[in-house]
Amino acid sequence: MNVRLILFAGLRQAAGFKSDTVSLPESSTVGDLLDRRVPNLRDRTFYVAVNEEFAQRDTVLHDGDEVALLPPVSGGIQPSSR
Amino acid sequence: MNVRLILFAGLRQAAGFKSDTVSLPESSTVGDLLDRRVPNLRDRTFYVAVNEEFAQRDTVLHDGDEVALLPPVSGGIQPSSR
Amino acid sequence: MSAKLFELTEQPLSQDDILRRVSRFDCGGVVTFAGTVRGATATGNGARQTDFLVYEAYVPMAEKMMARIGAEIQDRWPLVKGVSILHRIGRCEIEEPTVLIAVATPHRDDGCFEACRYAIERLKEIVPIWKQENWSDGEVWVEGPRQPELDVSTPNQPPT
Amino acid sequence: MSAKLFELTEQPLSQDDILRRVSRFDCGGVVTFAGTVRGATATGNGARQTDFLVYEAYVPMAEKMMARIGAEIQDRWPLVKGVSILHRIGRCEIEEPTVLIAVATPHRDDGCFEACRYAIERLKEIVPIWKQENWSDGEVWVEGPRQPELDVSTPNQPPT
Repeated sequence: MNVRLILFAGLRQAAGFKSDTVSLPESSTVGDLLDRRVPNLRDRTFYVAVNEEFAQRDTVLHDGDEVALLPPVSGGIQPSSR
Repeated sequence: MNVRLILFAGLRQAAGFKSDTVSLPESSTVGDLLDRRVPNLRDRTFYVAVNEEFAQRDTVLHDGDEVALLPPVSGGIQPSSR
Repeated sequence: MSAKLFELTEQPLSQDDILRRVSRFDCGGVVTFAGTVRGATATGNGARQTDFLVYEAYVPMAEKMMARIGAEIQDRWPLVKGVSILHRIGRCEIEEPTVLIAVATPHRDDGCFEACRYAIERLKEIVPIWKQENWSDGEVWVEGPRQPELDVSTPNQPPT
Repeated sequence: MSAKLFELTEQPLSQDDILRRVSRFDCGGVVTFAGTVRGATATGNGARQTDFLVYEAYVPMAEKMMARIGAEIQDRWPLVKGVSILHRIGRCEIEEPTVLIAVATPHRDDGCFEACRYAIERLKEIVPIWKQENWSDGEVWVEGPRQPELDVSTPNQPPT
């Protein structure tokens, strides 16, 4: 099966690509995808959305899913202290 | 001495006039002014400002003072319940 | 910016205008309260329709008292960098803003929400502005709740 | 009014526009929060100057999450009649608003202040938008505080 992987902001910068289509065995999980395609992000904190909903490492993927890698959110306003 | 009396909103309507110059004996108070010029407002709740500062019945007046009769404030927004 | 921070006006109020009045290089959060004219008010027996409002003010004292609220806010929330209060006088139509209060702080936790709320409460206590409600069949000057410490009524005044 | 209530946009944000989006015949109070670009930030060793910000978003998910915040507000403050959240993407200059949140209620005590505050806190937790700070000598993508329940990092992840 194929899933669409997209990355944002600092993760995009660190991974060196913005999006990719990744072929995976049936019943692969988010964790399987991360280990296969972005092992270099292992030390970073980030979240994953599958089809625009937050997911976990053990979420099972399906053909055609859109998987987004999301750095911790920094929208809204500037933090109250640094 | 002379003081300038001005009325607002419902008090203006109840008294039937907007402003007046009132002659008073020296050392007259806000209460003296009210008793002399607007005895018909005796049953109403209101505030008094002398020269744009809140005053009391026993505030002593001076020549040239501006005395404003102020209904309870209803600016801002509508009350939270009726 | 030379615009006044505390102002009564017959012109329509603009939230973009008040934001410009309080915006500062070192502020990241601005809370604005808008009081708007409700067209319908739920009452005990159904809704009452308002046609429009008319506001009257003792203008110089009202602007002075609004500036006093700004000073009170600076005392209570010292991180506040900017306060502006604008209030309409004259006729106001349904859904129009009649009062705008904006408070700017460096960060959102520096008191902008609390100070803005404080300002609208104080405005209804000490700023001499009055509202006339106009319905299809008449009008009335609305009087707010009595502030006992300001009341100069005679001893004949019925207790409230 | 057909304008969207939850929107990412490259256009400048207007507080008058968001007020129109949430204004209703039966509402008398609207609280608007504006997050604006600070030009200077106090740090441990003096002020740091920001030149400008660039915002990037996962647009469809961000609009969906903003609508979810609106639904959460309706659950928590049932008297709230209108919620709108607008956020900039692209380049934002100093003092420009980057986010606007407006909440309308019939009266000012019906939760408009509390719900507006809730919305900005939630926005910083679940809405996928990121800020790049640009100074005279470089730029960096800012990452917010880690939400442990969302983190999918491997067990190698250092504790935070």
